[in-house]
Amino acid sequence: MSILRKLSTNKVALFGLIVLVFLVLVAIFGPYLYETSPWKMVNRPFLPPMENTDLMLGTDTMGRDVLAGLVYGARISLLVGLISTMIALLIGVPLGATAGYFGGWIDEALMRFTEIFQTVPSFALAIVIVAIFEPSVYSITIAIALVSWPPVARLVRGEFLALRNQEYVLAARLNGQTNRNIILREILPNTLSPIIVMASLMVATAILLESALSFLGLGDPEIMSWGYMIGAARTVIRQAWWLSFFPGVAIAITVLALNLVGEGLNEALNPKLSGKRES
Amino acid sequence: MSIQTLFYIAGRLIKGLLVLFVIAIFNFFLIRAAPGDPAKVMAGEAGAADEVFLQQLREQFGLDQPLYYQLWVYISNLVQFDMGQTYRQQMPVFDLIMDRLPATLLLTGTAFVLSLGLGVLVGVIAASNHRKWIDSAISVAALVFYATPLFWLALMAVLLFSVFLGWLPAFGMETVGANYTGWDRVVDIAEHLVLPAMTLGLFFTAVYARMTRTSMIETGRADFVKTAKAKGMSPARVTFRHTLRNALLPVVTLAGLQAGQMIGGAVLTETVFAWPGIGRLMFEALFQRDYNLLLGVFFISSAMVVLFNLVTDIIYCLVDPRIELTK
Amino acid sequence: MNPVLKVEDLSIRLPVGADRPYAVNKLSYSLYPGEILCVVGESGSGKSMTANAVMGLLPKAIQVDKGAIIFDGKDLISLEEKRARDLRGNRISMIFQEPMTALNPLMRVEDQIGEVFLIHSNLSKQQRKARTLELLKDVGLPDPEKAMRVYPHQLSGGQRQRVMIAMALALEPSILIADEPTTALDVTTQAQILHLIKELQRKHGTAVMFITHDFGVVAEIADRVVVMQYGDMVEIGSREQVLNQPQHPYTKKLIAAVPPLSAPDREIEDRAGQKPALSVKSLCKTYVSPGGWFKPARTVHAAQDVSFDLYRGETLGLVGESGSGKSTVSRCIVRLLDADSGEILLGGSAIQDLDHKALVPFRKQIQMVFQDPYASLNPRKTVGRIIADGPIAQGVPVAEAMDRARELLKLVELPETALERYPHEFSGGQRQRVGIARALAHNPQVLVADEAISALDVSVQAQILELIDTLKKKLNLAVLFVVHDLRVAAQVCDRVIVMQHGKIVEAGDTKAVFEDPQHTYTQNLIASIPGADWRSEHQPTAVGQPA
Amino acid sequence: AEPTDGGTLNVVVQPEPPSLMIGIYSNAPTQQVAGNIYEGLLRYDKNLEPQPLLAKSWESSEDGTTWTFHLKENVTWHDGKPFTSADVVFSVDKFLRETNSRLRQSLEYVDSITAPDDYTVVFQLKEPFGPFIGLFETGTMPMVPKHIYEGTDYKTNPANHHPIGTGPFKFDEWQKGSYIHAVRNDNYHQEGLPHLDEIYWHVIPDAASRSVAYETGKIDVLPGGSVENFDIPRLTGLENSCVTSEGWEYFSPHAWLWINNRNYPMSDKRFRQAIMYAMDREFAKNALWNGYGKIAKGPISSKTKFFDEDLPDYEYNPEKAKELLKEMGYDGTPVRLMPMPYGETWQRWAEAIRQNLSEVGIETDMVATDVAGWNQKLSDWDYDLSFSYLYQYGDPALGVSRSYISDNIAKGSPWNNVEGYANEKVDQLFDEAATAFPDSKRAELYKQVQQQLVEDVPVGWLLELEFPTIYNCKVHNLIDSAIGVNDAFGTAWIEQ
Ligand SMILES: Nc1ncnc2c1ncn2[C@@H]1O[C@H](COP(=O)(O)OP(=O)(O)OP(=O)(O)O)[C@@H](O)[C@H]1O
Ligand SMILES: Nc1ncnc2c1ncn2[C@@H]1O[C@H](COP(=O)(O)OP(=O)(O)OP(=O)(O)O)[C@@H](O)[C@H]1O
Ligand SMILES: [Mg+2]
Ligand SMILES: [Mg+2]
Ligand code: NI
Repeated sequence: MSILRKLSTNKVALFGLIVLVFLVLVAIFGPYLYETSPWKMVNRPFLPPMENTDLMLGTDTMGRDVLAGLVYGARISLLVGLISTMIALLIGVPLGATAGYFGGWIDEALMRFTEIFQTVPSFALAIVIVAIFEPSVYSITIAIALVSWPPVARLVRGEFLALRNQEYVLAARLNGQTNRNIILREILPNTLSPIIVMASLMVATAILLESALSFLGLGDPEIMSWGYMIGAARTVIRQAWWLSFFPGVAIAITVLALNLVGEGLNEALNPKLSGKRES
Repeated sequence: MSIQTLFYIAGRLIKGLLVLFVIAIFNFFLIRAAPGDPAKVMAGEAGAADEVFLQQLREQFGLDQPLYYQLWVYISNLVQFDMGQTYRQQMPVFDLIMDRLPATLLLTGTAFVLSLGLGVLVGVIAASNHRKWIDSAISVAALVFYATPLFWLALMAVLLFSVFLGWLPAFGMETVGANYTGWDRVVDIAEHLVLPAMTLGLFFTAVYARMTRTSMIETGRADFVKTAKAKGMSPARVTFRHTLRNALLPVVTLAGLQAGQMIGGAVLTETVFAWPGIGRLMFEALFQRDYNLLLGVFFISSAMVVLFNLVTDIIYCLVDPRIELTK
Repeated sequence: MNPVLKVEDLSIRLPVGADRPYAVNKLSYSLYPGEILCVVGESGSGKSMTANAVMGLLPKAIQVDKGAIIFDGKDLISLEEKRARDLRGNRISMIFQEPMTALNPLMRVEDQIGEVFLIHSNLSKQQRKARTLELLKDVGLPDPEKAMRVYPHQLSGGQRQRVMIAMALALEPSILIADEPTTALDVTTQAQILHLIKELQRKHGTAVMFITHDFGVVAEIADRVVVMQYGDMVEIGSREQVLNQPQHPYTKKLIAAVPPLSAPDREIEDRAGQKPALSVKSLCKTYVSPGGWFKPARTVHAAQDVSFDLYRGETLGLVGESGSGKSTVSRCIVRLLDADSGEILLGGSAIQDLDHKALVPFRKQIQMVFQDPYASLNPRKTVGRIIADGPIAQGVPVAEAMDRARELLKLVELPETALERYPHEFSGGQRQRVGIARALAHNPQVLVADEAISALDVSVQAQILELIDTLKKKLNLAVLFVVHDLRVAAQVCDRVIVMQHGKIVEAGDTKAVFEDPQHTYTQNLIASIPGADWRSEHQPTAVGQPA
Repeated sequence: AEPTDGGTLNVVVQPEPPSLMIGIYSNAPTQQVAGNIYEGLLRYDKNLEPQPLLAKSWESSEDGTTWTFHLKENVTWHDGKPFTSADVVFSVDKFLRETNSRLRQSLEYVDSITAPDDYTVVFQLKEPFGPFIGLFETGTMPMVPKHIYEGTDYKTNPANHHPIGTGPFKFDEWQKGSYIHAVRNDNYHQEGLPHLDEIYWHVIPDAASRSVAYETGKIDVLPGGSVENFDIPRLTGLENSCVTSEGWEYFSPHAWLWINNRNYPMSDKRFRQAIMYAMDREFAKNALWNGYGKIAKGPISSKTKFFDEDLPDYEYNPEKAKELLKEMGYDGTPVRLMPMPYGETWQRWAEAIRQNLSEVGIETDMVATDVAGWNQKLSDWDYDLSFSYLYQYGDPALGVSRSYISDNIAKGSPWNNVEGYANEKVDQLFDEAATAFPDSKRAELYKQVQQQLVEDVPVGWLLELEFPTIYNCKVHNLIDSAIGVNDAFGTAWIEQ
């Protein structure tokens, strides 16, 4: 598609895309290829990286393989990021679309509702939700989704407000199309590019949020994630820098890649920024 | 300021209060959904407890009453601006929060001003060197800081500046026991402020830098900038007199939204740097199930958000003559 | 006389990937003191690019390939930036097309004008203020003292353009470049601004390079004319020469496309006894923008007691200045807006109170063609779907609807292959054809066209007008034609309605209204049309009759 | 070296105490600070032998039912009022009976408390109570001023914010969230004490920050448990850094795994034994506790009286565990494992044991909770396996029996017989042992209890914990009693 082509001309975005694809592959296939369980104590604790060729990235406080943690953690970080973003979209898009399309008191009511969620400090809310429903992938994902949908709703509402009086939408109304059809077929496809851009950045933010929650000890204890690794390693950061360093870098790279792709998409999808006609 | 503006502000405040009210009720139920209660936590800490002790505590906290009654008590007190007593510290929630709020405001305020100033500056530099190496360098740096977990950065900063270099204190807000007064105290607090404000601010610096850059580039394409150039102005003058002011408008909006959120977002920084602010207070209150305190912190920080949003709107209105504070 | 400005063999290269290698190719002409040189040509022909080159404001990506621009004995292209800056705004100044965006929204008028003095002179603050006031008086702003203190958004478009002119003339430049300064304005305002420019130019002996695509404007103010096409200068000469004896085929084509300002004779059918396809009675629509606390709500009476009948086979023009309520009326009629009161009878049935569902069957009978060929087609849909979706929504089977779409494409003279393509692959004129095809998909009886040609280049305009006319005859349509360009109205409408402030001030057969306007507003409107004398029907047309 | 006077001591307190009124709040951080302000009648040396404090001497009747205490005569409260026997009677009989649930249970054995004169107090017991003389430590039985509390609502008395005690240090200021400050009590009743001028307890919520604080010299004392175990070797390796595991003798924290005896498969003794064999406690001790502590053999800590040396060992033996599981026909039902939400070490420990159990075929689901949730789940018996550690308070009758006797099976507290173990024989033995007299008779009974419990494995004993206290070597005499940093720093001094 033309978006992909445009993306591929943007070297930086292409780099981000390649990194991202690599990470996704690791997340999907890593655990099958790298069978050491990240929980298994395979060697002495605090084995520095590069010392043992089987354990390139060393071992943690309990002699578990750091590389295994990274490989298994990729899955959960990406999954939490993706799913929470998806949930946020599922809440934010319909809400914003309804508000923006119908306007009037519906808009007013929905926006007040959104405002409530925006007024509560989001990170604090996430912490409380996770703590209250006890840390698990589900509660973490939902908490992240719950605090990240309002911007989506606002964005979509804004787009709908702008587009609902576009002439092609008016034409659809004149054609006697139902509101549902107009929302879904006429307007929504045209709001996709900013939504996609936003979503790509939201995944990045969600990964950061997950790691921050884990850092505070609010991670899912059942599952290896990068955030958990840093959280667990922070107390030994002085003895074993590599324990928090590698997952930290992994997060930073993932978030970076997502950002690069997001920005690339933004440039490819937003003609205002595509910079061709600039004066 | 016209009477309309005053009415507008009053209207906004009332709306904000309504929102806060709903938030308070929402939070009330949210927090009660958590397992355990403050009595259990205290009993747990005591290392020994029996039902009598728990019952005593619950009675003391009013937790033996039915939930709807507790809500009623809470709300009717709240309406009179009374947030109740903390269970642990046994002092008025409001006093405790006011004790801690200045620290948070100092931290977030400094970080905010720092990041806004620095971010805008860097963004302007990047935009005026659009597509040159310095632009790329700034963009990459901003992206990296944007992508790096805050807490990780904080840990690294402590490691470097406090432990290895020994330049800056690693925790707390002032040197305890030194009893500095006047200027010395200011310097002391400033020293303590550097690291937390820096870590908290770096992320937002990156945000503002990116935003300013985009906005500057976009505004740079506006017609009035062309007009300004056609007047024969120097590029620097065009940038500062015309482009920047207009480009700052979206940054101001974002900044206003984030200024409020920063308070809640300071939890991590306050934890790592032992900064005695309300973020930490909230975090502790949560684990101690100190309902009143937790609700109070939420209420106050939400109120801050409402307030900051209003202030942003007012600033926006002052900066942009097109906006009228009505509706 | 020595030229103040000499453009010599100027070529400006476009970046790779642009639609053509050169924005401007081997351009040479001179500008003499005290003359108005009009540069005309269709969109994209390189008019603005030339102006930008003179101002030294070319975008970074675009380079002057070769050639020179001589001013005051110096080549502006090789002049170092600092020296060039001294000239800009001082000796050479410029006015832009969009008065709405060309002023800094955050600065007071006074400061924006004062800035020019600040940069190029060492006047004191008081002196700057005094000079600014003088300038504002010169450009005829009402209450100049107050105008100094206001922000651009508090001024109307015409007033802003006056501010721009004041700013450009502040230091009595030798050259004023005006890049389509009146395109965005109403005819009456345009007339005033043109008059103002001409007057000031005479007073100060400024040389003006006036860029426009409107031959009416050329006829109104030009001394000499440069015609551009695809970056080439195809013709240069005095106004009379170019307008009346154009040499180059492109110029001929352009001029031919300009409709003459006189209504052709039409048979006036007697409609008595015929049932109108659409009948509007006492339509009222008031916009109330909600006020704040104690702030009075702003009310705009966009339609007041509007009544008219529209019969099949006729074109009814709805004219009037911007904001007069034309769009409001047309939208109320198609029920995109709900009127406050009044009756809308479509084929005899009252539709003004029907709800969304009940309206569906009536939608077929009345359709609309929109103004913006870019915004009126959903960019994510194929042309086929765009045309067919309406009937599909009304219950027509998909295959049948697509067949019909194919037919319609033929009808609007587009290739059948267009069916599978997306809107962005078409030019503005072609898109407008798609828009028409979509409107016709339901076999409507009434077609409402709101500024359906305003966004198009003149030559394309002519084609679309012709198409609408043909279709009208072929399908026996009733057409409500909303337009602000009186030349167009004169050509295509059987009857016209003139609106002002939401009211109908005059209505009647086109010819009658144009030749003998009754209402002062109509008179004023007609008098403001630029180049009114040129190509009125009394003059011999050297170029043949347009459609 | 000779003690020198003066100086400021900077100590970490973690978490920030809820209050300093030790009579009402008997948790560790409260005592750590308030132990310097309030005092009990006695203190205990590292062998748990009673030492005079507010009481200068004491004696008991032959049958061990009448205890007479003679108070010091020069003691004043921080507000200047004299401390007398009336204060003691008020504190124990009125105040603590109402507010201190742990003491309340022991006071069941006390028939009456009387004050024949201003400086004599007599405790009349209903029957001999073995651990009675171990009850007089500050945290268990602090003296509170009668003149301030009598007739008031103890919980809301404003004096709770400004504690008045008899201790070597006076409360000065509490900057909530930052520090608590106490200053020297110039009228202290022990001649020449205290040496220090003032003490700051710093509140630093993050463990890593606490170690940095110590490292940078801002903190002199890191009480046991205030930094993560992984940091201990590094911190003790610093120049001028001293470490001691003393000062926990009275508490003797005993870590174990609650095993919910009510549910299958934990209801099967063989399953519980299998767990004991499956756990590599040696590894955990070394990897997680830096080798500090001692593998627990049974219910009674080896540091306290009545420990039975001859108990059999449950050594790490996965094969044996598997055999036992096979024998009982374990069907692989997964069990829930609840870590203790008290820091990284416990989390890691849970992960390690989870791995151990999975290696013998027991699959576990990790349950994440915070402190409140953990308390709730334990006290509602809503768990399968859960970590915990309990204090022994110097005597099995105070700190051990509570977790095993069937009388103590009651929902609502995480500190009683949470596992639901009920064995009449054990009940009877504990009961007898508490009131038997003299100690040799008690020792015999406790030996039998230990044998029985180790056979039944009602809970999975893990480790006799040691929480090393790390401190700057310039501080001397920091710990000189069995409650370590929880006692007053009256004799501590700083080398100038
Ligand atoms: N920034 C730019 N980058 C690339 N190409 C450009 C840029 N600006 C203009 N062009 C191209 O240069 C050519 C001339 O443009 P110019 O703006 O001079 O046209 P114009 O005659 O002023 O048209 P209009 O009447 O629409 O203003 C066009 O082909 C246009 O696409
Ligand atoms: N949604 C609206 N809310 C408030 N006022 C409106 C709205 N739409 C139009 N108006 C006002 O109603 C008046 C008539 O507007 P309308 O769009 O009908 O004019 P028009 O004749 O079509 O003008 P143009 O030639 O610029 O298209 C104007 O003053 C306009 O500002
Ligand atoms: Mg142009
Ligand atoms: Mg209109
Ligand atoms: Ni005149």
